[in-house]
Amino acid sequence: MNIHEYQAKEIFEKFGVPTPNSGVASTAEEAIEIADRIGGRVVVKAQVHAGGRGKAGGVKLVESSKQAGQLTEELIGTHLVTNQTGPTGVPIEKVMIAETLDIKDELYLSIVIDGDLGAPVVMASSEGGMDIEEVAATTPEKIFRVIADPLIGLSPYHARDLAIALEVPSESIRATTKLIIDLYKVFIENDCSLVEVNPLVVTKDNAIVALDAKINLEDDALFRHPELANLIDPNQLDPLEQRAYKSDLAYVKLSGGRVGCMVNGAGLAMATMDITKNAGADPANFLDIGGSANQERIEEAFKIIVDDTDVEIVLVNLFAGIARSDVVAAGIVAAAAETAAKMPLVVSMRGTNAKEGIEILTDSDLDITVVTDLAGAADVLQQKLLELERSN
Amino acid sequence: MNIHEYQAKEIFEKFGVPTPNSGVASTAEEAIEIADRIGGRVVVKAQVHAGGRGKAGGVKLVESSKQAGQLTEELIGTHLVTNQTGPTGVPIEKVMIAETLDIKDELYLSIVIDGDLGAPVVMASSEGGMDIEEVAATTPEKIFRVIADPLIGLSPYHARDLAIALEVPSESIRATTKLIIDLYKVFIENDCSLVEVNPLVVTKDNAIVALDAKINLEDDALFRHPELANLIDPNQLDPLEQRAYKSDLAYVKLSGGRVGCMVNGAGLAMATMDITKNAGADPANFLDIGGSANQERIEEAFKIIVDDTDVEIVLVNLFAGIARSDVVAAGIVAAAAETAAKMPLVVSMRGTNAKEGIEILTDSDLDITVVTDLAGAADVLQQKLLELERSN
Amino acid sequence: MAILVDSETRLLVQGLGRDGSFQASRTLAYGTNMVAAVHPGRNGQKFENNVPFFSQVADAVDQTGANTGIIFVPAPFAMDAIIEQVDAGLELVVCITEGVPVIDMVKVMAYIKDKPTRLIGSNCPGVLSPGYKAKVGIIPSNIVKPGNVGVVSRSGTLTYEAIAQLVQHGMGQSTCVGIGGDPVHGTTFTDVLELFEADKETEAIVLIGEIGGTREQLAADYIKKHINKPVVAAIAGQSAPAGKRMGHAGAIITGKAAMASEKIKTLAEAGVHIAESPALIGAKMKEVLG
Amino acid sequence: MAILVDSETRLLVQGLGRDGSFQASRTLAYGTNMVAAVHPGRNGQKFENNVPFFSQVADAVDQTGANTGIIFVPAPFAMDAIIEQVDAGLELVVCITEGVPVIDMVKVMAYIKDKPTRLIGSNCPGVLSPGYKAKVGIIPSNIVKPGNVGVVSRSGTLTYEAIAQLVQHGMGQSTCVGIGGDPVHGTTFTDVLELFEADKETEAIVLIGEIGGTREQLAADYIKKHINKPVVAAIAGQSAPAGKRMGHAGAIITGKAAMASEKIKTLAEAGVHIAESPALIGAKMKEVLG
Repeated sequence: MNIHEYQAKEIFEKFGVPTPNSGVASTAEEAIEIADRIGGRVVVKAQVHAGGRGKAGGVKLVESSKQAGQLTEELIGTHLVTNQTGPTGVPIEKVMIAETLDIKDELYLSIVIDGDLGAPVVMASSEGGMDIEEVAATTPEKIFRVIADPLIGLSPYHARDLAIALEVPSESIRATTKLIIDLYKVFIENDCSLVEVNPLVVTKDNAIVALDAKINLEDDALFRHPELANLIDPNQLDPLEQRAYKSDLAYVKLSGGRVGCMVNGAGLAMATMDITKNAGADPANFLDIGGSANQERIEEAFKIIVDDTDVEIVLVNLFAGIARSDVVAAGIVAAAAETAAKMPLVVSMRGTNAKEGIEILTDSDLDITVVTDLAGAADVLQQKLLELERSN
Repeated sequence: MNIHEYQAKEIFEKFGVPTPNSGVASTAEEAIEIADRIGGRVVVKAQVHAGGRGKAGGVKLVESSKQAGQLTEELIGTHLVTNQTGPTGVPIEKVMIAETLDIKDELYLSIVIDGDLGAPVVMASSEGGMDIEEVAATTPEKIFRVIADPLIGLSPYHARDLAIALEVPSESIRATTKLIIDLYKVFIENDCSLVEVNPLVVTKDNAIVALDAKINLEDDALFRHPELANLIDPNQLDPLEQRAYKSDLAYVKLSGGRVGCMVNGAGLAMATMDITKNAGADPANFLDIGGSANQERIEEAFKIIVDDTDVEIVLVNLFAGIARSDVVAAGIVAAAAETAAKMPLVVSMRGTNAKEGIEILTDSDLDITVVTDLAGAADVLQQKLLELERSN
Repeated sequence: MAILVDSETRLLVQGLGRDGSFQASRTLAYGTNMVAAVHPGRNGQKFENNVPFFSQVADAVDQTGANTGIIFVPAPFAMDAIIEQVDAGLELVVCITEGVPVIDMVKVMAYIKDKPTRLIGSNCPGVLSPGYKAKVGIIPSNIVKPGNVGVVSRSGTLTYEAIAQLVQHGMGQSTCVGIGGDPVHGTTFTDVLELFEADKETEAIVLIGEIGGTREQLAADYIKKHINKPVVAAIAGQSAPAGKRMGHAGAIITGKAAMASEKIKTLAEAGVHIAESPALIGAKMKEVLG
Repeated sequence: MAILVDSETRLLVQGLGRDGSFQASRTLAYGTNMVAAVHPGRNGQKFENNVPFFSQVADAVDQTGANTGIIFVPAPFAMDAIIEQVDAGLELVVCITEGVPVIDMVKVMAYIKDKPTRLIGSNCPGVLSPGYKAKVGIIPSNIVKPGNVGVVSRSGTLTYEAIAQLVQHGMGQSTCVGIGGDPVHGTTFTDVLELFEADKETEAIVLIGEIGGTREQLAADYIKKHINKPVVAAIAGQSAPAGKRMGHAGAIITGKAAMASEKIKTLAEAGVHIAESPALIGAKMKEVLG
């Protein structure tokens, strides 16, 4: 789960991590008040769940509180389109007004769990402010990493090693060490899947400050943190993703495709997308109904798929273990009756009650082609797509 | 470090452990107010750092808030003498006024670190309200223990195992499990050396409540908990122990002895006491000056020893490694000059600057017998004690 | 012989809520030797009038000689259940539970590192050896067929897909193992490959990987060095865009090595037969076995 | 040969504050082969114009081949220093620091359980082998004498006492080991007894125990089964009252087994020669060795 920068910053502060003086505004008046308190010259940062804000014009330096107010008014209510958002972008409902610092050096720091190592890893780089994947690709020697012991946690000496590797001024080593230890606490005590500070800055007077604050929370651990679960901002999601989120369905929108995919299980979801691609078309989305969805959730799932205007054909690929095929089929038929979209369906249905499910579908008046396996699905899909292209 | 029951109770509550409704009073008025709030019939408990309060009259049930006020007035300002205090007892400066519960069953629960196992151990017994050492001696089968993993912590299933072993009502198993897990958190997160609840009660309506709350904090870990270090109540210490505490000296008062012992190192302290006993006399106290005491602390150490009115002779046994013998000798001479007590000293001084130290002592006008080893000290001590007895 | 579960399996089931009970009934109906059930507050009762309930795993193991455990308890309690089963000395523990916090699995893996228990999962479909009617998990028993192909997969439903394709092409399975889709999981591809290589009833191996992590590369390395039996592999997620989370946590591309194309390349270099599409697993194995 | 420290010792010192520097100077003066010093912010300097400083233990070990570490850092940082030295692969780590929180030592012991490093301490005087001028700790070097008696003790100053009594009676030491007075400590009596038994230069062993815990009983059991060399033991705290904390955490009587009389009884039954008073350790050893 994503949270906003200003929310992550509050968590940082609770754990003693130094951050710039700042405030959150959703009106020009609020922005002016905060900027006045800070001292006029401030940075205005759009609060959206997307990276690449700076290049997209979502982060700007202004010279006065008046300008801060003007910029806030310009930003609030618009959508920011970055290289990490879709073409419609994400809505800006709040901005952060933050003090500017005299920066001597920009560093990078992040904490994730490395699944293969089975341990949290703290990554640091002297190349702050840049895209870390790019640094990893071009100058990997500038990335330093330490592995925390899964049970003991991050040893302070590891944090100090990173501070030394980052070549911070010697008088800043202690503060940097403490900041890394505190960020590790943020990561562990809030069950994060990512804590990232980019840039972490060394100021002219050798203070270490987290100029940015990014936290992703682990969805599976939110039950331990009801107060964090409340931080969710559904408005940052695509409308269809919002609907899927509300129905607890795993829906992913993909750009450039035409095939809507309904599946059960993440592996089968990916396999289904792969055969879709092999069939010469790109998936427009995929929706995983999971193990034990009831008819209402199936109906909503189907509607979400077809409400995606990119979708021209639907591929249903079900291998029911816990799920029941007949329930899924009934859900699809009911949903299709309610939607205007009368598009062709290619259906592979196996496992629990598959026969009954297929009967329900074939008995309906939907445009359905039933196949018995993945290979067959690929063939029929290819054929159907050709038909669609011819008819266009 | 000991803290009061009411302080421990506050910590319990912070961690979600159910405790009786209560308040702390140091005047009759306060007691009446609290008792009125609770509902009249209350228990008045003297807040002192000593076990055995009940038998000593420090815990009493009263039927009205008026009686609670009267009893409070009687107790406050007096000293409570229990089987765990010296003959002068400990001062009562506060009482806890607590609600009474309808008790169905009394249990026992404690958490300590077992040094030999190198792990925290949770101990429980169905025999609550009794001296646990006695239960261990007479009915050991009624004591259950689980060992927490040093790094993972106490597994919830372990807590549930204890709840089952205690044979709490089946509807109370979940609450008991949670209470044990929460008490374990109290133990770990506050760096306790002991958490003890005796009795832990099952009420008539199957609630689980910590009727008592005992916490000993680990001195060595107090640096991590400045807020807990502030809970110390020096008034509960013997006046000489208070002075030692202030000078960071390890002083222990023992009852029935005549020999004051000044040593460096705990092992040597015990060995010194042993030879004192072998010489036919019991130690009145021992004071460990530790590794690197300066002259001021040595002076205070010597004064504490001789200000103990039980002391008739002083044995100094020093094997200086980090400590310097000459500094110790100078401190003793300076202190002796300031005190009225002109008692014989038996001195063994070895290690760093021992020669210089012995010279300082022998050049003084103190009644000093210098010996060169432990065996010699024992012989001289025996002889000196005989002389003392003859002269009495 | 098969691997992991067979006629020696004495199964303990923990967590018999709605889904757990449903799956346990099917496991029992299939013929698995289920000897104990553990669920709080049901001590003394019997599951399906047959399997005794206990409150504590250690107690159940003591009294029934269970050697294998399966866990259906909800995610918040899964770590505790795994530790309880490990502490009770079970040889094999299969955790079906989905949604276990990653940090819990990190701790569990550190905890069991030097212990004799083998853990499969969390978030996995478990293990099934058709020749022995031994099912410890949720793989549908009506799709399997006794035979000589070992199946190992990170994905649940894709395991079923592979099994179905094998059966469709006339091939049965020695043992099917779903190792689970979470980024941190107990038994890995390499562990299962080692077992299949040593198993006399396994003649060939299907390995189904997916994007994310580098476990497939480790498997490729192991295959190159230690596996003499033919291996057919499919990697799901060739069309997945980088950085998107594809349903479960394991399926996220976090670097070049995590991409399907990289995994396929490494496996092919290790002599593994690649099923170009997840639809062609059965056909490829048929081709390999001739 | 001696045990633990000898001519092969290459010592790294960590924590050169006031006390640490004082002790390190004496260690160096005695002749110990000190190869590295670790203290933050002094990288590039030299301790006593002789021993290079480093900021990181791993770096120091890489560059100097240190195999033994000693820790003088303040108690709040001791756990981290131990883990840093263990992670750097030192064979022997001696932690002198007093006042390390018990829970820190509990964690450290769990952490190093399966690692090759041997830890002595915390809160101990360390190790000294007089025949090799090898001192890793704070035992005063002017009181020791090369010889054939091995000394192992929980108490610091009482170790010195025993050494002095041995010298007084004409006996030298192979190695003196102070294992530390904290309730949780790295190397135990049993570990050191095993080393002394295997050491050709050790002919007899002095064991100095105290009240608290049951380590002396475990030692007695081990002596009975595995030790053929004569052992003289003294137990401090015979006159200590139950429940009173006697200056350091280890010295608290917590049960019958923790009492001096019980320990003496068990040791005597294991064939150990008991020094009835701590003043008679040397005399007893003289008597035993004839």
